[in-house]
Amino acid sequence: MELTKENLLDMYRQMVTIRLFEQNLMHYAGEGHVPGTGHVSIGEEAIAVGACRALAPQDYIISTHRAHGHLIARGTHIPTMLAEVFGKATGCTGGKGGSMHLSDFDRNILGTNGIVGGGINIAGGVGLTIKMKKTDQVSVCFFGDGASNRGVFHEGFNLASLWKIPVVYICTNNQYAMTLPLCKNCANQDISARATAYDMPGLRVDGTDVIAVYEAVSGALERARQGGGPSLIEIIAFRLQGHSMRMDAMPDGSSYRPEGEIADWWDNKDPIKIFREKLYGLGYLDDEVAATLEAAAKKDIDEATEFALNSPEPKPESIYEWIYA
Amino acid sequence: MELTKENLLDMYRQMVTIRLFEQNLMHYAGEGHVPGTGHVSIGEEAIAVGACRALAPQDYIISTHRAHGHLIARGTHIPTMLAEVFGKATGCTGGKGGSMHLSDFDRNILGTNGIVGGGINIAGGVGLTIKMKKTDQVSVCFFGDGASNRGVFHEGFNLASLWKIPVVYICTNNQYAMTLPLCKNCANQDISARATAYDMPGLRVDGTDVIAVYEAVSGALERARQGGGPSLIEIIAFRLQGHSMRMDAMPDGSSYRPEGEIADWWDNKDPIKIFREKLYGLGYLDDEVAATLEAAAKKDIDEATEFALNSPEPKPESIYEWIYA
Amino acid sequence: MAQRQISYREAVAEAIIEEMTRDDRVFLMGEDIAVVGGAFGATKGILAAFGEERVMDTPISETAIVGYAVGAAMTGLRPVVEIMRCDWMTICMDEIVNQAAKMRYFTAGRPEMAMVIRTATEGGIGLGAQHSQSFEAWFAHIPGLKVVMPSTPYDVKGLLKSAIRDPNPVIFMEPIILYGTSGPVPKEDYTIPLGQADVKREGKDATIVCWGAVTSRVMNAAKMLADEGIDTEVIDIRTIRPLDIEAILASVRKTGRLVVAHEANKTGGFGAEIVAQVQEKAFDHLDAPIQRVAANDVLIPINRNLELMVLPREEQVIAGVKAVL
Amino acid sequence: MAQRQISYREAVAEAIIEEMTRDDRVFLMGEDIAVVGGAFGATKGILAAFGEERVMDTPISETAIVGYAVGAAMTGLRPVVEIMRCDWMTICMDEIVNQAAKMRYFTAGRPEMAMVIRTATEGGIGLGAQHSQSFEAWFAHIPGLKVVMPSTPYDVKGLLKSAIRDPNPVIFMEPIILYGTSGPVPKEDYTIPLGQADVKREGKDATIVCWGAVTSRVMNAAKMLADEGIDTEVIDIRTIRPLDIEAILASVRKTGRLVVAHEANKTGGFGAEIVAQVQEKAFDHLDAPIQRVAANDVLIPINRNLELMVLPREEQVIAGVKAVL
Ligand SMILES: Cc1ncc(C[n+]2csc(CCOP(=O)(O)OP(=O)(O)O)c2C)c(N)n1
Ligand SMILES: Cc1ncc(C[n+]2csc(CCOP(=O)(O)OP(=O)(O)O)c2C)c(N)n1
Ligand SMILES: [Mg+2]
Ligand SMILES: [Mg+2]
Repeated sequence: MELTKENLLDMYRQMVTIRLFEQNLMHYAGEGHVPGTGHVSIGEEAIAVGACRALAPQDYIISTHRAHGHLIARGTHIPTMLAEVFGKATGCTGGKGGSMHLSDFDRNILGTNGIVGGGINIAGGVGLTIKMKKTDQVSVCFFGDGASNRGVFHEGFNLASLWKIPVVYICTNNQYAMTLPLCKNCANQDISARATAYDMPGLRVDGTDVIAVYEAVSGALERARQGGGPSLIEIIAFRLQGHSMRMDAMPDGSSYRPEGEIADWWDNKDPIKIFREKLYGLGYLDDEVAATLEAAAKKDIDEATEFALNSPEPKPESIYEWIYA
Repeated sequence: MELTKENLLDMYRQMVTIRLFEQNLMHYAGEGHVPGTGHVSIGEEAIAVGACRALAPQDYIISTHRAHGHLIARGTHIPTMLAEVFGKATGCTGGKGGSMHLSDFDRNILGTNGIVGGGINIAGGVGLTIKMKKTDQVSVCFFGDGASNRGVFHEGFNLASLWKIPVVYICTNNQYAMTLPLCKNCANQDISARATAYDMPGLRVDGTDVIAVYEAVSGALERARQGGGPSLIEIIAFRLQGHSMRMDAMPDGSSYRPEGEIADWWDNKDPIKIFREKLYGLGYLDDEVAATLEAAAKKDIDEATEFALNSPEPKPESIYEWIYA
Repeated sequence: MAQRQISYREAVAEAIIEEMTRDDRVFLMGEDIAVVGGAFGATKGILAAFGEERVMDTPISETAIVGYAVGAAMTGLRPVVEIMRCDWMTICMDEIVNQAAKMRYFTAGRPEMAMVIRTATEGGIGLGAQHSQSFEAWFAHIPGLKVVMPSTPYDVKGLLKSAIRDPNPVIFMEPIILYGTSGPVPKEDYTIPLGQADVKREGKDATIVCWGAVTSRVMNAAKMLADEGIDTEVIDIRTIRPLDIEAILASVRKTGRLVVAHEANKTGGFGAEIVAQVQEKAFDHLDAPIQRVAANDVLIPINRNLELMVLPREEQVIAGVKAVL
Repeated sequence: MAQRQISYREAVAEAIIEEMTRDDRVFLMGEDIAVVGGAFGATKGILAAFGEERVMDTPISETAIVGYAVGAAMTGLRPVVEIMRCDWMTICMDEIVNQAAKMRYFTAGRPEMAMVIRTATEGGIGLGAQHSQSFEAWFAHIPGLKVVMPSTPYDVKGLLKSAIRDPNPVIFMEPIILYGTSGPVPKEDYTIPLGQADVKREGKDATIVCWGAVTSRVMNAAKMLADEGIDTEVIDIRTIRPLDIEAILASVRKTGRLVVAHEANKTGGFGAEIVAQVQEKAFDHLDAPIQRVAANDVLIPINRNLELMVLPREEQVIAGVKAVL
């Protein structure tokens, strides 16, 4: 499907919303509103928005610890999400899961995961359901470059390809696994090349280009829907923040990064800036429209914040909930 | 190193010894002398002998549940090995480990393993010691096609390649993992192709050709010794028996194999027969020499059997041994 | 008419077949379970009855087997998967403990997590220290899991059917040595509720609580004790979690004396939990310290005599009972 | 002169540095341990002191981290590896339980298996149900392993040094919430033997046995009870396996009353083992049923209030003591 001007502007708005959501979150984390930690995806917004735009409503998502963008791009109710990250009763997990355990079954977002790579096999199982029930769905699995070195990557991929399971594996290669740079992480830094080991297609895409992401994911979804089995899409991204809000708060929480890298990436690799320039170039966006879209995004975030801040604490007896059916 | 006539004849003798050891074992298993089970490597003798012939004495071996051949090819004291498989006090593990837990530290055989793939990471760690101590050794790791789908394959290979660890990974692809044929096992049936995922060389060798095995392993050892890091050698083999003596004893323990496959493989893929013909062709072997070598092999096995049968049971208090240092 | 007698393994297969017939969301996957019907024959005939869409042999990928089951369960199927040996549950503990047991919680109770992980457990057939362990104590420690270990063909049929119908993840442990044992099993549909102990013998002098393969040895011991005029009550808990503590307490209040017998290693075994609960809740009824009878805190040797010595036998059960009298 | 005060995390680093200085076979590997000094800062400065040949950041490959350590230990090195969180020990249980704990046995006691697996354990910082578990009960169930969990900076230095010198695999658990706590720690070399409990407070009315982070809350509770005229003895076992049961029994013989407190989930926790042993060996000294104080049998929520409610606090300890009086 060709993306219309309206689509593109809406995608821009979504990217801005994700950015604002996370910048706002960092602010409130600093003020002590976030128990534990949270992992922002600043710099990776084009991946969430490009990929989710390609999905059909019936498709499933399984995601990671760095998932706010995936939920927002899919249209999740933002106040419920923020309330969860704040640990409030109105959160999607009743304030018990936090940033790493979000889900939205109404939008087929089956969950994020605190175990790196923990979703890879689960996504395969979701795909197995689709295959067995013969529905027109695809299971989409997000994970990171760091996760690509876990054994589950290997076991999950081999089985999915062997059984021609409809899964699209999206590896957000943001070039860091916590503090480990890619060169100390992957013996072959071309993660997409691993797909051949499982006889599945492997693609590499620029994660600052939301349209390229959309197109690559659309193709893989189509292939999966036609019974062609899984694909691996490696998307190169640029982590514009530290690993987590907890680590960002540590005095030398970013000491492992080459000097100037973050500033350089902000200048040259910010997907929102890049998309904004593209939209200006296409004549789709001008200062006025941009201001309107950004204001709409800000309003959503402000409302979510108000909701989350004013939400009640979970009830004590809720600790016993959802353990056994 | 070029293999001399003497080398080749000795390799033939070793292959015959392995074959006789295991046929003898199957006989005694039938008579109830083998607790638990054991996995014979009939059809895979060229791999054990070709690979071990290439090793230097200081090199280490880590092996699998199907390891009798690897030990015999390395020169392990056969009576001690057989006694172990019989569960006798004189066995290399005091009769407590059995066929799946053999070792011979005097020959740097660090152990076999009952967990499929269990040795892969251990072999990496052995290689790490070599690298850290800067010795002129290589760690050699045997495993099967079935093991190649375990997560440890992925994690262990990536790390070994990343750190340029001196390991030679030898995958005996005997085309079955217990009852699972290769086509239901590996999405990409070319296991050697997986090496590219880790930026290491991957080779494929005919496991009925003992000289080809020797050469491939020699090359990989050399590369590892020079600091070039790990290699993967996939060796195609033909399992001429069932998975295990336990399963062979079950009425339909081989029902999963295509009709005629075993007979066909015995006719056309028996590495001993093939090597024997080659040696005849080279004029190195004739009926008389063959008879002498085979008699020598038989004598070794007969002596080992006598030793194992007459060895004492382990002492009760031995159950407490070797648990803590 | 005499009641029909079938083996434990036949009862397993029968339970699965009945449940697969009843509910087409139930399916099987695992290593070697389809074509040959399982390494221990417990799924024989099921492929023939339901076809390979619902009965799937997998590669040796324990994390994928369980991880895929989690994904399938979350999307409405009811996987019954097999991990061939309990010892290898070690490989997929993340999938069991961090995923299966927690997914309802992390998704605010939205999905059912109906999945069963069957595994052959305990020792007794000479397979050694990596093939004879029983980790019910680990699983029982995890909120979100149920744990079952039936000791008779009758119990295994009724409990496996309940486990398959249960909306929670159930670890279903089948003592390997029991597969060949026979007993009366009704042909018709019946279930035994999870969490219900069974008084296998009534008595008044002392209570013996047990589960798994040791149960039959406990029953033998009870007979031998009866010959000496000691009348023991034998309670097979059958389900480890949830534990039917009321049944145990009722018996202890009557007898005032308790022995707990299991086959797993003594230290840290689930026997300790039973002791802890009983001494807390029936302190004033206890006339003697509770005794535990379990495997020695050693590794399981393959040698037959040593293995018999390590595992708890009639002799130790009798000694345990005499110690509490 | 006042004794030097350092933090728990500094004490960890100091112990490692002293042992690496003393023995050049000791080396470190783990995720994010080198360049930034660990996700929780406990290995800060070690890379600078010893260089990257002995302090290695690894990919996210928990099975390789432990599996490589096994191979390195078998060949004479003394790896001290880190699994960032105890929750992820689930991923490498095969390497811990079937390999590390059993390798001496399978190799007839030939190698030393000197290796330490350090891990941050327990909860208390809002990280939720996949980042707050503590599995000491699992490890304590396994012959071949030692298990240590120190509660003070003094103890952690002395015990970690002993663990590194121990020829057996040691699971070394560091409660995450303690890293920032400070206490007196001698600058010089000292060790505390594994398997020796510490009487942290003497008293005559009741004994409280504990370990890990709950210890400081137990000490607070003891003070509050003292204000009410109740004089408790607090024993920090420090080592879970081997357990210093004699120290516990000596105290119970004196007080006649026992409470066991730990932070792991109650059911199946190691507290049960202590109860089982004490009631067996000191039955006649017990004046009341032993009470256990532990986490509720639920998952750990991220919400701060809920988390505090689930984990055992002073209040529960006091109630436990009052229940035994
Ligand atoms: C199995 C496991 N190991 C380690 C961690 C700690 N951890 C959390 S996020 C992370 C880095 C993940 O890297 P990547 O997969 O590239 O995702 P990114 O954080 O870059 O989005 C690590 C090591 C974890 N949560 N789970
Ligand atoms: C982790 C694990 N899973 C399953 C098994 C059971 N098992 C023993 S051998 C075997 C097949 C192994 O196949 P392969 O690696 O090809 O070796 P082969 O037996 O063909 O030599 C299986 C499934 C095991 N021992 N360990
Ligand atoms: Mg990353
Ligand atoms: Mg094979």
